[in-house]
Amino acid sequence: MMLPYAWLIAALPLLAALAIMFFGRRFKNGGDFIGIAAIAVSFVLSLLVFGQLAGGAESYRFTFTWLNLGGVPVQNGIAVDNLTAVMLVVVTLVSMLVQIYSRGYMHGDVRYPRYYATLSFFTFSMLALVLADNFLLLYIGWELVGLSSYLLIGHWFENPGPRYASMKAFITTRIGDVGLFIGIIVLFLTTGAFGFPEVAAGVAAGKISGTLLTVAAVLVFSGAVGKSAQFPLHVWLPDAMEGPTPVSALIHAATMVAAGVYLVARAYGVFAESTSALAVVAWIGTITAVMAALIATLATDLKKVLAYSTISQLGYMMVGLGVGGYTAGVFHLTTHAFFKALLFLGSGSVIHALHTQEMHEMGGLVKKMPVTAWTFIIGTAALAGIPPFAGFWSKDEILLSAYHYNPVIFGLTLFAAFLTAYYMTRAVVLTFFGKPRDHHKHEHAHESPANMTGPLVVLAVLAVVAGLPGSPLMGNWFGKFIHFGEHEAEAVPAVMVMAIASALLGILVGYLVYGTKLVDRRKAIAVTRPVYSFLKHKMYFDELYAYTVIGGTQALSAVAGWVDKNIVDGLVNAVGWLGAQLGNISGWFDLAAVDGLVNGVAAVVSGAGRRLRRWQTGYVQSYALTFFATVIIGVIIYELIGG
Amino acid sequence: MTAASVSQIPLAYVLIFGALLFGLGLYGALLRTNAVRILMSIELMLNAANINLVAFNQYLSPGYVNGQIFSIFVITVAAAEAAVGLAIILEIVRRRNIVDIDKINLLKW
Amino acid sequence: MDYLYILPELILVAVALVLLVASAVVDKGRQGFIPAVTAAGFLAAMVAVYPAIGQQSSIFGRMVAVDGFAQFFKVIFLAVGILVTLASAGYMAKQETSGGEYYVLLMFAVTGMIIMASSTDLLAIWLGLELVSMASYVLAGYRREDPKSNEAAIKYFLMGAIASAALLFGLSLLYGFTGTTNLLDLTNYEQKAMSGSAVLRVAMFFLVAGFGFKVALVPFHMWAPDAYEGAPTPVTAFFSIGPKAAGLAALIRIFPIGLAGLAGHWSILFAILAAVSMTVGNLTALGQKNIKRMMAYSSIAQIGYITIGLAVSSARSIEAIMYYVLAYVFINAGLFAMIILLDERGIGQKIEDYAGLSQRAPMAAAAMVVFFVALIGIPFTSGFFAKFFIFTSAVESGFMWLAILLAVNSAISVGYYYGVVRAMYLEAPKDPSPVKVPPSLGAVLLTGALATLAIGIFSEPFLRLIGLVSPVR
Amino acid sequence: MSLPILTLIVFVPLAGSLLITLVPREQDKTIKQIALVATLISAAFVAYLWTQFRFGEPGMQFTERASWIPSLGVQYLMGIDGISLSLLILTGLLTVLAALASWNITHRSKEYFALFLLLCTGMYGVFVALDYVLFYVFWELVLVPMFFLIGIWGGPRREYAAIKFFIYTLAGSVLMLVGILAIYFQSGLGTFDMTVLAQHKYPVAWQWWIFLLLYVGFAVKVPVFPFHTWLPDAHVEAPTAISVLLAGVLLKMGTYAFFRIALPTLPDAARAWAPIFAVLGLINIVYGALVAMAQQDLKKMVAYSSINHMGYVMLGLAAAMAAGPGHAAAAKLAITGAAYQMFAHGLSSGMLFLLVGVVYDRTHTRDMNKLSGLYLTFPVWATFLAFGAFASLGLPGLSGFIAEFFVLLGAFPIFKVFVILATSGLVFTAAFYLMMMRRVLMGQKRPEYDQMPDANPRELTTLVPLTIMIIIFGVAPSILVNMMNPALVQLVAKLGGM
Repeated sequence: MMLPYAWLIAALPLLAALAIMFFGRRFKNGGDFIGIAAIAVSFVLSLLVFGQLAGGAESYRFTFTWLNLGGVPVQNGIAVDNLTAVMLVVVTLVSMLVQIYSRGYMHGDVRYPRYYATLSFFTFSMLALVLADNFLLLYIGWELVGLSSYLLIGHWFENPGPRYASMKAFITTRIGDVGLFIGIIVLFLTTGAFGFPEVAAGVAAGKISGTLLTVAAVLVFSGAVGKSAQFPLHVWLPDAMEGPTPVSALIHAATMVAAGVYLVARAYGVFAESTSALAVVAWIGTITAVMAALIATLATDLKKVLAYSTISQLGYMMVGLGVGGYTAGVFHLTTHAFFKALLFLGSGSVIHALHTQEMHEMGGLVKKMPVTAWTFIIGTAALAGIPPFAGFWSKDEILLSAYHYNPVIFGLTLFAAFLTAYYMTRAVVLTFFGKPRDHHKHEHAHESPANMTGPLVVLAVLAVVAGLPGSPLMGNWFGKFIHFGEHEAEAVPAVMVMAIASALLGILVGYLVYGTKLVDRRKAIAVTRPVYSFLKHKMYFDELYAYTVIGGTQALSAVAGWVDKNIVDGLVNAVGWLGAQLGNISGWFDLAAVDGLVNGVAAVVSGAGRRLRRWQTGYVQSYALTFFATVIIGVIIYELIGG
Repeated sequence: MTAASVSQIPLAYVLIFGALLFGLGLYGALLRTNAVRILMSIELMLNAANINLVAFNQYLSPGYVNGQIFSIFVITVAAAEAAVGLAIILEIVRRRNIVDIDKINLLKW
Repeated sequence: MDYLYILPELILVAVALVLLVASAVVDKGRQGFIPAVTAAGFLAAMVAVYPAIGQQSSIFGRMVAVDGFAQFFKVIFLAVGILVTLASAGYMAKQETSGGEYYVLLMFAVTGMIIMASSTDLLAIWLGLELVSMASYVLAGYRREDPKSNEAAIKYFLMGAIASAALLFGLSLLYGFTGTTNLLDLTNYEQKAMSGSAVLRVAMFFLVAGFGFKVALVPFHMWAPDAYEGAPTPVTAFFSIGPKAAGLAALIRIFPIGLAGLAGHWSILFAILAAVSMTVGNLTALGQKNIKRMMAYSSIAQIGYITIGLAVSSARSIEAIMYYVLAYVFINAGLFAMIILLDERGIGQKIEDYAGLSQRAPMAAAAMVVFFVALIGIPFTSGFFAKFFIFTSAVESGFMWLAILLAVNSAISVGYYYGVVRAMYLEAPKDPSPVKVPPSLGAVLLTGALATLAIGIFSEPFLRLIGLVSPVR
Repeated sequence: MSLPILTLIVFVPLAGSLLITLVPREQDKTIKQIALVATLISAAFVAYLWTQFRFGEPGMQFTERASWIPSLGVQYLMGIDGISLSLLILTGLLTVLAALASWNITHRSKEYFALFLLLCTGMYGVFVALDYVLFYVFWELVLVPMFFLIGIWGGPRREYAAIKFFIYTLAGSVLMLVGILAIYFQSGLGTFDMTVLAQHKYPVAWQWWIFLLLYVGFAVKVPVFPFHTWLPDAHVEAPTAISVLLAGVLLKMGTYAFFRIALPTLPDAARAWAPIFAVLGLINIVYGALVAMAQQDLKKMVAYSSINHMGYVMLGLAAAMAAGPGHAAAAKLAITGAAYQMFAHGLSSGMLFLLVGVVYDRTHTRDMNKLSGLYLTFPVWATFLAFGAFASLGLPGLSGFIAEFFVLLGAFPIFKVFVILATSGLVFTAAFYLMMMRRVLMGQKRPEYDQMPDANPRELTTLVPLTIMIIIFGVAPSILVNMMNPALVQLVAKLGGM
């Protein structure tokens, strides 16, 4: 029985991370092998776990009372079910490949050990997130992956790009997290538990329902929006490409960004009870898918193209979940993980060779680096959704569910599919075919070393076959393995046809525009100028946020700072000044340094003090006068009042 | 003489006289600037008190004499006081050749 | 055997007379022994208090009381005498008009104080007061060559004479109305009748004024700053504790006991005087540059705090006053030892002269901080508990406004005490040479500091003692 | 208790202080060793206390009772429950670290350490005193050494900061004293025993006023907006070790007083005041974070982050105060969070101030514009700073998160709107810390700091324990929660939640 040891899968990378952090420098090659070894073991374990569950083993759960707040117990623990198992395999596999790949890509980096430590730490956090059986632990892992992502994006923190990108990523996602945070709170307070099954049970039992449930679900979803870079919190992901490319492949394509989708899948019990919540998910997904795809069509930075395509694909997954295609969404998550990782690593290989990310400086690399090129093309085919590649099957299922759900969404997703094929073709053509545009760079280009191409090949294979489990060819095995009670959407041949058609059409257009001289691009741009610049500027999201949210906050903080210095503290100063004027004091009670309250009182008081001192004239008779005046007047007053 | 023979003068008169005397002394003490004169004025005030004491004693408890005794003490003290006072004034006159009290105000505020 | 009970007074007078002769016959160079003898005299007198302990009687035709209250203050006064003597020795030795008279006068003054505290007859109290006063006048002018000293003397004298005249006038009226000057008789006098009469209220006003002058309550305080500043520093030290304590003792005997019937009338008076005194005292102290003058105002404020106790005049408040006096004596003695030190070393009386003292005389500076902390009323010092008890009694008897005012004033007082502390600790010395503390002054400082802490932390035994001897039950 | 352990804990530092006064000022080393040993002994006693503590008992333990001023019913009464113990542990740890952090004090070190130990006595005393007068005595005792420590060894504007701190807190505590006496006389029990006075029932309207008095007294220490302006100045000017104690322990005195005095004694008034309480807590959270964002001075930023963090304590308390029977469970969560935050903030802020001190010792600046690329200049230090920052911004898995999570969780059903607004604080906090790291740690390194050494062993010994504890208490909160739980449950019950 393997399942009780599932925790090892997460524990090993953590140990590796610590080991590298403390002892990494001791080793010649920064202790990268520690990380790789650990993750390899984890991968094997994951396979075993997967195997057992696939063999029909009962899903496993281990919980313990983490806290007991005066009769309010807080459970914590881990669980391994089918969904988890799949995620475990995906995460460990991609992570392992990326780590191997990084040996070549990051070779000779200044902070090589730091890189590997953080990478392992990320893997740990991600696995913890996946293994969590409750929202609390999930949230913890959730934030920790955020941390590692922050650290890795900022790996080259000397340069301004990474510095800002890392911060942007963390804060943007945290905004979403706050929503998740409140969502979790609401769910806990209503259902009285953090555990997924308990919460789901509570929801099913109607402990929370109606608007509140929708609100809670949407709040949870907002967390996913942040992490999975869904509209409107998608802005951080493209910038995140400032990080090392393997990181982009692992975190910002295959695993972490998919955490959002995973979260929705995990909490599906909550969403399923609220159609409106699902609608929100579906629509956000749709908007994201189309928007990102559109922007991707004009991005010139190879990684940015892939980034936007990632956003768009994540949108797809959300659509899948939103429209009730639970299996479809998760399935697309899986396949996407492989071929998008492949694409990123491929792009990394290119960048490694050319030291540029601008596609306009590339071209004609197919001969120079064949492995990279062909694997990349396979990835493209998978992404574009060409049968029988992995992407086709998953995307097809999503389209199918969308078709059953709502024509508009179906249409839009179809359009997104077309765009996807289009911009990927564009990318491939610009990068690998045609004439090299930058000869100098082209000269020095060379195929990457084996430890980089190896992973590419592996992933390429997966990009081909990973779709089969979910295909009719294997009788939708995946659907049987992972499902949420939803009825098997009956296949509609038309949908499949339309999907393939749109993909091919996209490729065709892409080829015509970029592969041939048929279209004069300048004219095209001139014609579509407004649209063009709109897309070129990524739909002005950054500008918008810069002026509203960020600017607003900074202004607010500036105001607050000013207020604190000049009003809250200064108020008393003002009193002091006033007092000073009244008592026209000039330096008595010389606590010159002291302002604030002290100064205020001081001024008033010493003003009075000075006046009083005048009373002490130094003429003894005036003293005597005071003496008797007091007595006599005192007596008179007293008698008048009638003491 | 006996209490009866004195009792022609009502107590009130005596008291008023005492009060006047006190006021007179006070007047001098407050308005004269010459230290010695002030000293004398103060003596007046003390004597006003003496008058009261004696008179009261006479009218309230003729049998006892503690009023008179009190006044004798007062007179003695007054003498001593005058001596001390004059000594101090003398010292100042010697050092600074001033008797005007309102010229003496190094110490103020 | 009455004379046994006034043995302390007799001893003091005897020693004083001997010293008087001695200082006349022994030539100036050889009078170093006089302070020692004086201190010994005080000590002997203190021992001589012993036979009276636990006695409860009234002697000399019920003019003098033999009771715990008297003994309590006798001991305090004699302690004051010793402390002042120790503090004076070095300073007076430096004066051109040195010689025994100083100590003789000191002893007479203390004798007077004792009489004030132990008499139960207004006449005797007044005599004691005069004795203290006349000694004080001379002491104030002791530095003949110094015009300031002269001025202090003359001002103190004139004001004092006028005040005592007023007091006397008040006494005469009181006597006239009640037919007695004996407090014990007054206590038994038909109290209802008392509060009726206007004359009596007038008399009461004069009494309050007269004693208010002695303890320097605003507005009868005006002599104090000048006298304090002008007088030789050890004398100032004496003024700031001796006569005040005596005055308070007399006040306690006269008002809460003797004139209990008039409580309704004088209570409010004292409340007002207390409020005015602490406020004016603190505010005026803020601007002072000369530390002696500052301390004059400080002590005016302190008396203000104490007077709250008189206004309240409950059993607890009277005990609070006695505790306060006990604490205050040691605090101020220590504080003035410091002031004397700097004056004696020719460093000065200005607050700026205290700059960097924490480096020049660390222990002394630390002790001074303790005294200031005590005067502000911060815990672990007798000062805190003294204020605390006053405060408590005020709150208890519903004088909330006085309590709050007391608190506010304590906060204000931080202002000027801080000035000195700041100079000592936060400013660099003009001349970094260390200041040597002569043993006699060191002794006073140490006693003061230790007493300030001990009386504070272990306040219970003292409170119990005070509870035993307090005249108000 | 055979061994008067609390007394020992409190007065060992005092003894050390006296001992130091006997050592000639030249023997700098000896003085420092004495100080360190004294703090260590107290800390050791605290540790022993921890082992002996009977968990699961709500009442006071290790009580020491001796009559002090019977005529007023003042006693020398000490005792601890879970809440006090947690703070004692914190104090024990931080005093030792602070002693170490003071090692580079050379100017008038004798006075410094004497005062430092005196301060320790005061701080310990506040957390163990169960008699109002004793409590007040220690409360005030803290004031004087603090004044000098800031005023003499502080930065350029030390004097201003010192007297400002002094006056603010003195004014506050005087009001507190009035309140205490009012309680004393109102109850008419003739005792200052906190626990006894807490049993008595007081008229509600009257409570309202007294609560106000106490509130001001405590709020100044916490500090709650708008009484907070002394804090940034005090922090910025104070020497490192003192900032550590100021943020780590002194601020807790204020919140502790709410736990120990205001809430149990005046529950009805607490209920009435809760909303205002909550608003001010909220202001602390959001406003504190925003102001922190506006700072250029590293230390000032950390200081304002303290204000932000203490806001969570106040919010949690407010929730517990308002809860009532309806929300008992929530109240427990909230108040646990509040108590936990006191501890967690002690760790994180202490760490951050230590770190700021380390870099200031080297670069002699705290201006974030003058610092950059410190990841490269001081890699080890920078790693710790990053850790501290994330701990402070409430990264899950670290102690701060537990506290903030439970505060917000518990407060949510009671003050929905406030909590939602407060969550914006989470973002702002993250924002200003990340901005700080972006400016200070990232970027090109500056040549002028190139030759400067990284954190030395002594400094590391001050940082590592905090790091470990932050992680431990982030992963296994039950250690602390089980300790505080009974007392807190009892308190919630007192507040009307069953």
